[in-house]
Amino acid sequence: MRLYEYEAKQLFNKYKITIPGGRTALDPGEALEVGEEFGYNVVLKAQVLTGGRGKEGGIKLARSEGEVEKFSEELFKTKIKGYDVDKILVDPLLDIEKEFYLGITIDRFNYRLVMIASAEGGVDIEEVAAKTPEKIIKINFNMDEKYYAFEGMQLGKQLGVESGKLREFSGFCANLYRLFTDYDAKLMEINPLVQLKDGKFIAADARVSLDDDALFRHPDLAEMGIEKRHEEGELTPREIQAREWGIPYLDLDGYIGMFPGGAGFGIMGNDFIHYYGGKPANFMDSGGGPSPERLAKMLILLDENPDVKAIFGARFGGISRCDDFAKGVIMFLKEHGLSKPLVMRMTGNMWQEGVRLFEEAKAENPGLFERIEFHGIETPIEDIAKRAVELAGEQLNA
Amino acid sequence: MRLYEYEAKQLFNKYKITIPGGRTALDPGEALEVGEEFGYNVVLKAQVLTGGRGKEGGIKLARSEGEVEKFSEELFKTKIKGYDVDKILVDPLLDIEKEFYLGITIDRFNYRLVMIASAEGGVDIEEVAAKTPEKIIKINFNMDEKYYAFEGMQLGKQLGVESGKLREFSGFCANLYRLFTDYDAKLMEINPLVQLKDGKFIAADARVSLDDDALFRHPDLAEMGIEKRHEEGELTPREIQAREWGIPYLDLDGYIGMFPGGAGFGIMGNDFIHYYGGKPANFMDSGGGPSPERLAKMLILLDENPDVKAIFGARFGGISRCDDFAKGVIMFLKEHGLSKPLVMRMTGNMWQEGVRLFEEAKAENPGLFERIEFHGIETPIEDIAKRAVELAGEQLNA
Amino acid sequence: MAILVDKNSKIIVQGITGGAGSFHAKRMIEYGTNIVGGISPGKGGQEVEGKPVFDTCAEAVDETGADTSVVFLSAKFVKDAVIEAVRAGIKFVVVVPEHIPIHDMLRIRVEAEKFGARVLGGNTAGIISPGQANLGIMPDIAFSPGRVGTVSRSGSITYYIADTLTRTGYGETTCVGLGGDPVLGSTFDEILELFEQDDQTKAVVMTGEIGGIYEERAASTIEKINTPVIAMIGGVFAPQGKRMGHAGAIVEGSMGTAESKLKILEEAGAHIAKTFNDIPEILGSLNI
Amino acid sequence: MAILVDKNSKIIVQGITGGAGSFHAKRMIEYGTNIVGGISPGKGGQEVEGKPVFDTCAEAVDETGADTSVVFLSAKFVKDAVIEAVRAGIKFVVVVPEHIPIHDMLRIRVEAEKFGARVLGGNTAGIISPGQANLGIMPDIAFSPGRVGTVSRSGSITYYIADTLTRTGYGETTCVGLGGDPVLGSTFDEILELFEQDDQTKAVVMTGEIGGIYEERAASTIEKINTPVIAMIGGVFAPQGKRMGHAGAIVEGSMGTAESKLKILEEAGAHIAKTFNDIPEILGSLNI
Repeated sequence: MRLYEYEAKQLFNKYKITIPGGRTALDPGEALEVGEEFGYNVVLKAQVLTGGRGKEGGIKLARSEGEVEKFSEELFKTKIKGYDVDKILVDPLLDIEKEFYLGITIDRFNYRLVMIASAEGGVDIEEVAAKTPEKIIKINFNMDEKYYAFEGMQLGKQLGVESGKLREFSGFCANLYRLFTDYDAKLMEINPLVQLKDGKFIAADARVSLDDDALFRHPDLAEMGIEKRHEEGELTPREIQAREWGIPYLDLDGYIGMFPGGAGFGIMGNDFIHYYGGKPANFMDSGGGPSPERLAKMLILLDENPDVKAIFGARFGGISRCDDFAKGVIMFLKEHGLSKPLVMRMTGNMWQEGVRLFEEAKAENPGLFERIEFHGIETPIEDIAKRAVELAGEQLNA
Repeated sequence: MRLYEYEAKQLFNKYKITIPGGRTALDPGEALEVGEEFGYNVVLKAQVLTGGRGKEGGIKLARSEGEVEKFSEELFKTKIKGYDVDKILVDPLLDIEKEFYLGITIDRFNYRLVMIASAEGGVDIEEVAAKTPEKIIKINFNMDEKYYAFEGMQLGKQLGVESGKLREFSGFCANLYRLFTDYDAKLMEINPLVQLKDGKFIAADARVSLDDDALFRHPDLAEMGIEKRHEEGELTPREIQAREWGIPYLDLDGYIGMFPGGAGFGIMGNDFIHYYGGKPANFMDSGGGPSPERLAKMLILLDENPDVKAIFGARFGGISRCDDFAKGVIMFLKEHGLSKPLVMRMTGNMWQEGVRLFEEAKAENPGLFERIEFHGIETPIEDIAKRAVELAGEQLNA
Repeated sequence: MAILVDKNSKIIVQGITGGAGSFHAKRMIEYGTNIVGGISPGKGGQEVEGKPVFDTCAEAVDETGADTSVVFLSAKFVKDAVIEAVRAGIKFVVVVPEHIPIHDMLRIRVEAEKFGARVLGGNTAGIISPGQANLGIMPDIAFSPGRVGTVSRSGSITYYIADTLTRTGYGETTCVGLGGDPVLGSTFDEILELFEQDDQTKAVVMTGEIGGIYEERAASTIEKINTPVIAMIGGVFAPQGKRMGHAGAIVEGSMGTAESKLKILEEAGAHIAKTFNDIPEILGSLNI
Repeated sequence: MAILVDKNSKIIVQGITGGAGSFHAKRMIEYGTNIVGGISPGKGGQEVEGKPVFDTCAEAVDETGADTSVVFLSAKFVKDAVIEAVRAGIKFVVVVPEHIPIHDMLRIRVEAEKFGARVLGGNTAGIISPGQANLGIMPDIAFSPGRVGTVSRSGSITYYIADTLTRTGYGETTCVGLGGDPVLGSTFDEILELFEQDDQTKAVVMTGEIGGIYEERAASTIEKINTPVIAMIGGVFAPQGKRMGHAGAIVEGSMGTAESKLKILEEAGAHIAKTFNDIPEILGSLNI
């Protein structure tokens, strides 16, 4: 979960990581109020959950009352990579001597935490890393290792921090490291970490991503007003509906409704449709062991999408059981009804039971099943994909 | 630093280690008040900084108002291994199902923490360890290791804790371990750790010793009313004086004043005096690099002791410099004067300067030095010890 | 032969008294997997599917000689459970639950290394050595004993590939699900090395997808080993996903697209399959 | 020859800009000890006694090739300083300050072991290889190059023994002060093993005292090694001290009296000295 800059700075403040100390504004009037506090020498920063905000015009320096008003009005009208600007952070301008980059992240391959720093701060750090890798300094930590002050001093030394300021710099690193481990962070970046003319260090910017799967350990975040959230930009109405139902779903620009089991085959099944000349209308992940209700909702998303011409269904019962799958399909057929052709394959755990449920329901009401082509393990999944492309083609040409 | 039981229980309470929940009393009246709260079914426990309190009559069960009054009056008059009883802890009687022993201490040889437990609680655990070592269970921890709940469960299992109570027992161990590491403890013991008839675990007793050298990390102890203290029993007036002056000093029953440098030679020098037929009047440790003022005070302690017939002095300047040593002796001679014969040896760091200072002072006032026999590196320390025994003998026989 | 689990593995189920634990314990036992007991702290002494339940792993290891564990617990209990297992002497732990906190996985891996143990998952469908042992949630129907190994991050992909290998008569030695969580206990390269040491595994099918970091890192292992590797990567037509900020890019390199992953793997000597049906064709062309 | 330090040791002083650090740096240099620099975070670039001051150990190791350190800092800074040193590649650290928190010493020892480093102290007078290097606070006057090693918990005892060995012409290879704190970075047995490996050390004088736990543990090493060991224990006439509760007794065994320590050491083959003067007599009887 990515935090807004102002939220990240709240956490920084809690961990004694110095921040500029501005406030957020919800409209230009509030921005003017905050601006006045700092003598109208401020930076106005759009609070959006995406990087590259600066290049998109999301950060403005204002040096007069007029500029604060004008720029904040502009910002609230801007859209940054699809995100509306609902809030801006108004920070005082800093008396900058030098800018550094400081970050911590996880090295997933070596199972370590990595602290990353560069004396080239305030610029595109990836470019620095690509062109002059020697300007990037890394320190690795095992999860069971403490952070010691000397490590930050060594880092500061390599960055060219003057001797008399090494302790302070190291303290800064220590606090960031402690914050990272205490809050199950995935990423923390300060770019730039500013050294002021008076020698002090201050986090001019703040980027923090926490591990969604560990939020249960941090109930205090909610107390701080930092709520669990999703990170996408603008959603389609169907994506919003899917999220409300708790279904990972993404609209694509094709016409074959994808109803596969499992995230892995969700991605690969879409490739298959392309290989056979079709275009998927969506990504969808049923998650582990979905309930019949949830499966029914997944089918509703596809059936109600006017772009969808045919539906590709696949279920290999693992943790998800075929009987539950069959129940979900039957529930959908009974309560909603199927308006598109559906070709599907079902096998795996409890497949016999799934087949039995289908047969019972069909015996009871054959009409429900008239648009369904049903296959078991004997048919390769590629054939199902081909057939879905065929069925959709028939509809498109009809 | 050993804590009083009631202080240890304060810490336990802070760490969610269940305690009986009684209160302390400063006189029998207060004991009656607390006793009333618990229906006069209480245990009265003398708060003294020594073990084996029970055998000395420092713990009484009282089951009526009369008994609370009578026993608490008795307790306040008792002396336990030289300690006055100024305070008693009045705890409610517990509904005991089973008693365990649980402790944590440091294995100094293997550089680990050790958790120790036994199903034989409430008894002399050293006797259990000696006679039936198989009844003592130990778990080792490296300093960089976390405590995991399963460790406490394994321990509980070995102690015969029923399955349904293992989680609670493990939580108990976890809290104790966390307290131990958070507070730089040297020793924590709960004997007995009581399992109540309703299955809950409770620390009926509490023994905690913290590392004096780490108290600077725990300013909150003072806020809790737990002040730094010394642990000795009754002190002689001279020992009290020495403590006020910050000098490690112990009265012995001999007649040779011991003024050696360093704790190591302090102990061995006393042996030497014995080997040559004398008896030391004291132990004394000058500590590392004592100031002249402190050295002068050390000599005052010896000179003013009427039992001391002669003084044995030794200084091998290491971190303590001979010039400082000489200054201290001269300060003593000038400001106080020496009434006993003193034989001493001085060598080591800055010995030339020390000798020069002595010679200057002697040239100025030879009378000051008339009872001093002074030696340098050329004389073995054994000869100094022999001479001190001789000199004391002369005085004793005079 | 097989890797990691076979008919001699002595397996415990951590969380055996829970819903998923008991359901899959039954399935695993029915398959013939040598489940010797289960763990459920506080429920020691009970039985599930005729197998003894223990309070602690140490007891289970003492009394059954268990060497392998499969975990069915809520994500938040997984860290302690795995560390308990490896400290008790378990050498292979299969972590089925998903959404394990990342910091927990890092610590799990560090602890497992200390004790010389291997961890699979989290969010894995498990591992199966057909005809010998099935650990996790994989459906038996797809699998048959044979001569090709598979390793994939995804359970469903594993089923389809095994299904294909079974249908075309190759069968499988062992099918390994690495798991779908962002940080995994084992990686492609490690599993490939194990297959290399298994005489009966004549080829390995490795399936990855966009977004992960582990596929590229397998390239140097593919170059090194003799066993032929058939590689599939899902997401050729998927839009580029998000990545973990600049620091992530610096540490992990730029996030591979399906194409770049396929290129790296092909250059390392892997044979590329596009659909499952390509796999038996490639195996045939390699005379396997 | 010598153990642990000699004329080739490259030594840094941690805390060189402090009062004790600079005073003893000067003394050590005057003795001929190969001090190559000092550490004082925030004071990098300065000089003390003509030696460069660095902000970090890593720099000092890089620029001077330092392999040894002597620490003159307040007790509360010692843990970080020692861990910095060993992580920077320093292999031997002498901790002069006293009153190091016990938990810090435990962690120091664990870290030092991880990095293959040895720590002496805290509360040690240091170590001297006469004529080659003097690390710590020991007075030069007592020492002369020779053929007997010494190891003691106490600085003052070390001086007296060296004084005796010097006066009687034996001289010393290396004199080691283990330190007076309750938990020590190195123990008697470890130092005895080092002396055993030193050809020039013909005998070792080991001095302990009541109250410690390390003397008894040296017995098995004394049995094992060929170098004769002369043992002295102080406190034969001292009253029994206090011990660390029941748990302490269970872990450490009952606290040895001087007599019991002497008995154990004598049974292990040590020659017992009562006074310093006994030492040359015993050496003579051993034809050393």
